[in-house]
Amino acid sequence: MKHMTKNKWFSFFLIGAVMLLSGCNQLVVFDPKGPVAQSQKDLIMYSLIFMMIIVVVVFVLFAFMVYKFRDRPNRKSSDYDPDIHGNTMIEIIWTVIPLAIVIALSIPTVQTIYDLEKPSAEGTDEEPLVIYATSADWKWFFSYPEQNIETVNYLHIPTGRDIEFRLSSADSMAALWIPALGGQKYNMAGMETVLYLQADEPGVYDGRNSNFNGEGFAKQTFKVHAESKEQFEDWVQSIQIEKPALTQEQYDTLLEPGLTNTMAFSSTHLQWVDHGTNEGRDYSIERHEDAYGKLLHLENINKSNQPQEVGE
Amino acid sequence: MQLDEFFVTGEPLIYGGMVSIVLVTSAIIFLLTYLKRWGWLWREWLTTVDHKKIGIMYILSALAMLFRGGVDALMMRVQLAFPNMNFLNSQHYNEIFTTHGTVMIIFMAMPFLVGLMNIIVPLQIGARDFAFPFVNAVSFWSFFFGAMLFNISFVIGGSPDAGWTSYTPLAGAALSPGPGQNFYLMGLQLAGIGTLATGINLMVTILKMRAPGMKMFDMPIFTWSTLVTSFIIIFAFPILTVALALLTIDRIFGSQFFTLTGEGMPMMWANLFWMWGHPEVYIVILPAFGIFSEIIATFARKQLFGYKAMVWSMILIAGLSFLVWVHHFFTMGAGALVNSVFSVSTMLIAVPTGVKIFNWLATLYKSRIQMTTAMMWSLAFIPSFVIGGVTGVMLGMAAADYQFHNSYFLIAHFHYVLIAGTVFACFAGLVYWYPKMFGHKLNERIGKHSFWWFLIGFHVCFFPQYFVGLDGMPRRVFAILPEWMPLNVISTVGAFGMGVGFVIFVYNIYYSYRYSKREEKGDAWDGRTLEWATPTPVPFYNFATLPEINGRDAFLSMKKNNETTFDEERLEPIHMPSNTGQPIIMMAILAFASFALVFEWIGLAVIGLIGTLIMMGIRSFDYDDGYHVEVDEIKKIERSARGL
Amino acid sequence: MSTHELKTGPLEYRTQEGQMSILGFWIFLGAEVVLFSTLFATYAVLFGRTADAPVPADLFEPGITLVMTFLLLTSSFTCGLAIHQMRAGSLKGLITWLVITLGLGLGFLGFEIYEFIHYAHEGATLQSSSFWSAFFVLAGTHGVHVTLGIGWAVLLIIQLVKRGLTPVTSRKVFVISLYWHFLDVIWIFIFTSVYLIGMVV
Amino acid sequence: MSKNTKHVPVQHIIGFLLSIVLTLLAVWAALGSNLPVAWIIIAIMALAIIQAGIQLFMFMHMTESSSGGGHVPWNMMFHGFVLAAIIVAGSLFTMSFGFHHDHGSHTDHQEESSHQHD
Repeated sequence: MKHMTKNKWFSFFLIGAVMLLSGCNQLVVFDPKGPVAQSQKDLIMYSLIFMMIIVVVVFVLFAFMVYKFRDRPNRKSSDYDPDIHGNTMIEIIWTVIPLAIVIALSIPTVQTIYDLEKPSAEGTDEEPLVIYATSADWKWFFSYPEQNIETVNYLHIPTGRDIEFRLSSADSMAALWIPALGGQKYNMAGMETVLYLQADEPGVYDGRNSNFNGEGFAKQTFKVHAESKEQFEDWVQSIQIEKPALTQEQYDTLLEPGLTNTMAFSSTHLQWVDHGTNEGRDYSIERHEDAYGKLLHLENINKSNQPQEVGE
Repeated sequence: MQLDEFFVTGEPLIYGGMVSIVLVTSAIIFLLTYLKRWGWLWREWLTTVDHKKIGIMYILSALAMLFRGGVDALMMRVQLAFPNMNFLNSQHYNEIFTTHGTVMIIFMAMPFLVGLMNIIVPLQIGARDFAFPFVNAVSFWSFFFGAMLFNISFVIGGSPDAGWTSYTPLAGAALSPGPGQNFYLMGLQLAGIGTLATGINLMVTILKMRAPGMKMFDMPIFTWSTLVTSFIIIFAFPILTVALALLTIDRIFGSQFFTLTGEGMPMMWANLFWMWGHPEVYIVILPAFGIFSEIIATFARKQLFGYKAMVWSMILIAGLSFLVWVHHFFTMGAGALVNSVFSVSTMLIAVPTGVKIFNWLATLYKSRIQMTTAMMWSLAFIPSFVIGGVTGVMLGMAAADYQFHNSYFLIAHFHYVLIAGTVFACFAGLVYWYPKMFGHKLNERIGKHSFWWFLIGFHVCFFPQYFVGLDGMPRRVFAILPEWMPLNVISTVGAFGMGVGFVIFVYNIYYSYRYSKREEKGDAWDGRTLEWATPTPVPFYNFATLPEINGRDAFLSMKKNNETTFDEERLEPIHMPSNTGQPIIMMAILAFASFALVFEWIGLAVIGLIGTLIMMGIRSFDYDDGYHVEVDEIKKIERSARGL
Repeated sequence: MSTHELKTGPLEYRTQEGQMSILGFWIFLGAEVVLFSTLFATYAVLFGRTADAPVPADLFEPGITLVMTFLLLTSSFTCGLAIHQMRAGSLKGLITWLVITLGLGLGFLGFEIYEFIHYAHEGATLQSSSFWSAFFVLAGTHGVHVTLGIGWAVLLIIQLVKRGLTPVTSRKVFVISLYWHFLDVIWIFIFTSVYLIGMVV
Repeated sequence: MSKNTKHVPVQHIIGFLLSIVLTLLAVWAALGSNLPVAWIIIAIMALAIIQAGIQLFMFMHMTESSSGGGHVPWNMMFHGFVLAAIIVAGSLFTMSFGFHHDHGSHTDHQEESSHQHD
């Protein structure tokens, strides 16, 4: 039994290490597609080295202690000393070492925190592309003010250019998270938070609301289409030409809590409300006061609930 | 209000719950009547002010809550392993993870630990009872009724469904109308009052009722952890009280604190909630550290390494715990400066925690480890908790946290610290002190089965969640992407392993009750601290006499000097408080008022509040001084207990 | 343990129970500090968020708040005198000063209620905006504390009349005096950070 | 500290007079002086803290040795006020400061609206 204890721990640790090493290239956070996610991955990997060292040291010490000092017949009596009460030197050492590790982790952390609050250095040749990402129960509105277009539940971005997301919400608090491109930030009504992301590789990535906000939460997802600058321009043009303008009436209907398909419009809702401002914070609540208490009875296999990829 | 609005309808699982509630309740009523035990129940338990009995009631309630929270957890795991089976729909899933979190933290972890403190702390410091036995009973009943109020929500009115953090504006009246969220607010408020009172009670007890000669730095480490915990409770719980009250006023009386209208500030809720919520984490982890320290010292047959460092690191952790709350919402966009400050303060907590880990390892050095069940829980804690701890540091790095936040990485982290820390400690503490409470040990063989099932199940359940989190799986979703399936299935298997472990643990309680050898002496494990100096079962007055204490491990030196807690020369009458029905009645009335407030029946709520105030007035005029246990009776009790 | 009664010192400290109750109440006051500071924090964060309701500078009047402050400061002083009388062993003096204290407290409450009604007439209610919610709950919580204190003190006066000065009654009176002084401390901060700053900014 | 042997409660009278004076001083600083607003706030908060000290030390017998409480009352009040500072300052730090960002025309809506009444 006692022997098992040690082996069990050891095998756990081995399995963990193997899973970690083999899994690194598939897990989305460890497979960054842009500079923001890359810097976060670098930071995580850097911290992971320290953490692995700590874990190894503690596990080895632990296994040694439990194995060596377990109660068994014929133990050397010199191996038992019940009166050790402390040792100042060694205690100072194991206070200073964690402190040093914390300092070693703090410096790059603070650096990265500050770096993430501004556009990444790689995209300096162009001004960031501004996209207003507005969450409403349980859908996403993406407004491109420069291009004067708006999409619902899907997103197109050019590669190699910073995207400046201006996040807000029409009602409950949400968080915009595109793990392949970088970490998340909250969307809140009456406030505007800014998140810089950038895609280097073209591709289709998963994006979602990661902050629980009620019944439709699990379905509040979207696809991010990262494409070359030219393709992006073409796409913008096609939306501008082919899609209808968004009317306030239609927008108000869309705000009602529920799920919707993907859509696109050749104008944005910013012309009458910006939910990130103090004036826009109760826009949706005032219009749909009674709709928030209603249940969708959302089940997993009910296909009609799921956003459909249409109109692209 | 129509009956079908009052009761929750339309869910087969909930009908099942209703039926089982009715069945269990009628079975209990039948049994009590059949065995003519109503009077016994009232006299011995419901009106007791004895810290040992109150502690046992805490632990029993906590075990029941662990069962409830555990069933919630298994239901979630089933849904995530078989998302296409439609076991739970979205709404039901939301309710279940909300109640799982709330029940486990507020109604399981805390009362379990408070129960152990109740029983053990007065015994460890040589006290007759708590400083305020009446208040202790009030605390218990406020917790108990708070828990009942919260738990009844799933059959009456509907469960809360905004997560255990209950973030506004989602939890506000505009987005979550109906009584569900009110159950959360009133249930926590009621239990919170009791917790605050317990904190004050424990602090006064430890400061003023220590055995003669026992200095602060002679106190057993579990008592120290209790003192530090009570300090955190006293300074953190009022924040929760206010936060809950503000949201209640928002929801019921239409104020605008956390609303989207009237320039309210929903984020202020998160701020207040975590100002309490982070210290709360340490409220449930520090006593666990204390329990492990006691058990490791006992079964390593060696004194704790670096006692003073252990105490100071706990004090430091307590202080830091009030300075890190923002790490729960780094992603709120509070700016680089705020995030940097709180990132560094968060990581600093790793230093005193690391010191503790190394001190435990050093305690094992040159020891003689006895592999009892309690010791195995304690040993398993060290490596498991280290995994949770290092991932906690990673989460504390704000820039990286933008990727971890709201993902299963976070879920895995806090289950690693809360289960490996708190739950292991609850089991370890219960096994360790079981003979002191009930006069017999839990069966070791069955206990080890339950340990291995639970431990392996735990790692199988939560280790994969780190990876599925790094793969972008957010928390609180009832539907998942296909690529997350395999790890989720593994997780579910592990969760059921833990379930089996729990069932074996409960079976062990029954088995040991039937078959375990009764303890004849009080000192079941060759212990080091004063609680083992009393005979088993512990006399209701705890200690007949106490020798002058000098130094730590008081009982160890007593055994060396052939001293006991029964010195016939020095016997004196012992003053005891009388039992009283006031606490349960007072809190029942307050619970009635809270229930009325849940449904916004203001008139009834006011009546209930007035009733509570009247009860407090009655208490104020109550000059019952208790009674004295005479010397002859003490002699009789001690002689028979010690077999003299 | 209560059998070991001290023979000297203030009556309320002579028994172990008395000492523990008073110590417990000090600890409770520590919790109360945090409770009120949470309300202050909420008020500070929500400051200025008046939406369509009037702003505080238009409603707060120096006169009435100053009168309320003096009422409460004086009541704190008379409460101190009551304890002084108690320690001098004068039951009559104690009860007299306590009654004066309660009178002043009632006066304070009267002004506060008048003030709230006045604000409500001007369009500033609990519901009108987050700033006013914070104001009413902060000031109201203090007011509720004062109300409870008055009710509690009345019960104690009855007990004093019935039982005279004993270790138990004097302990109870001492505890409520702590409570009363503490409410004055809180009011000083409400007066300063709510009324004065509200009038200045 | 305890004055129970004397007949005139000198300490209470001094405390009372001091608190009246300090209150009037605060009112004058706030309404009568022409100091900058930031200075007024600092000054009157400092006066409030002094007044709180008067209540605690002169009225509430906080440091009485015969209470058997040792340093505990002082300790609890001290930590209570430290916590109060953390809660108030920390909330303002994280809740108001945070939402500034320096781009475009959309900055600080809530700041504007909250100060336009000033």
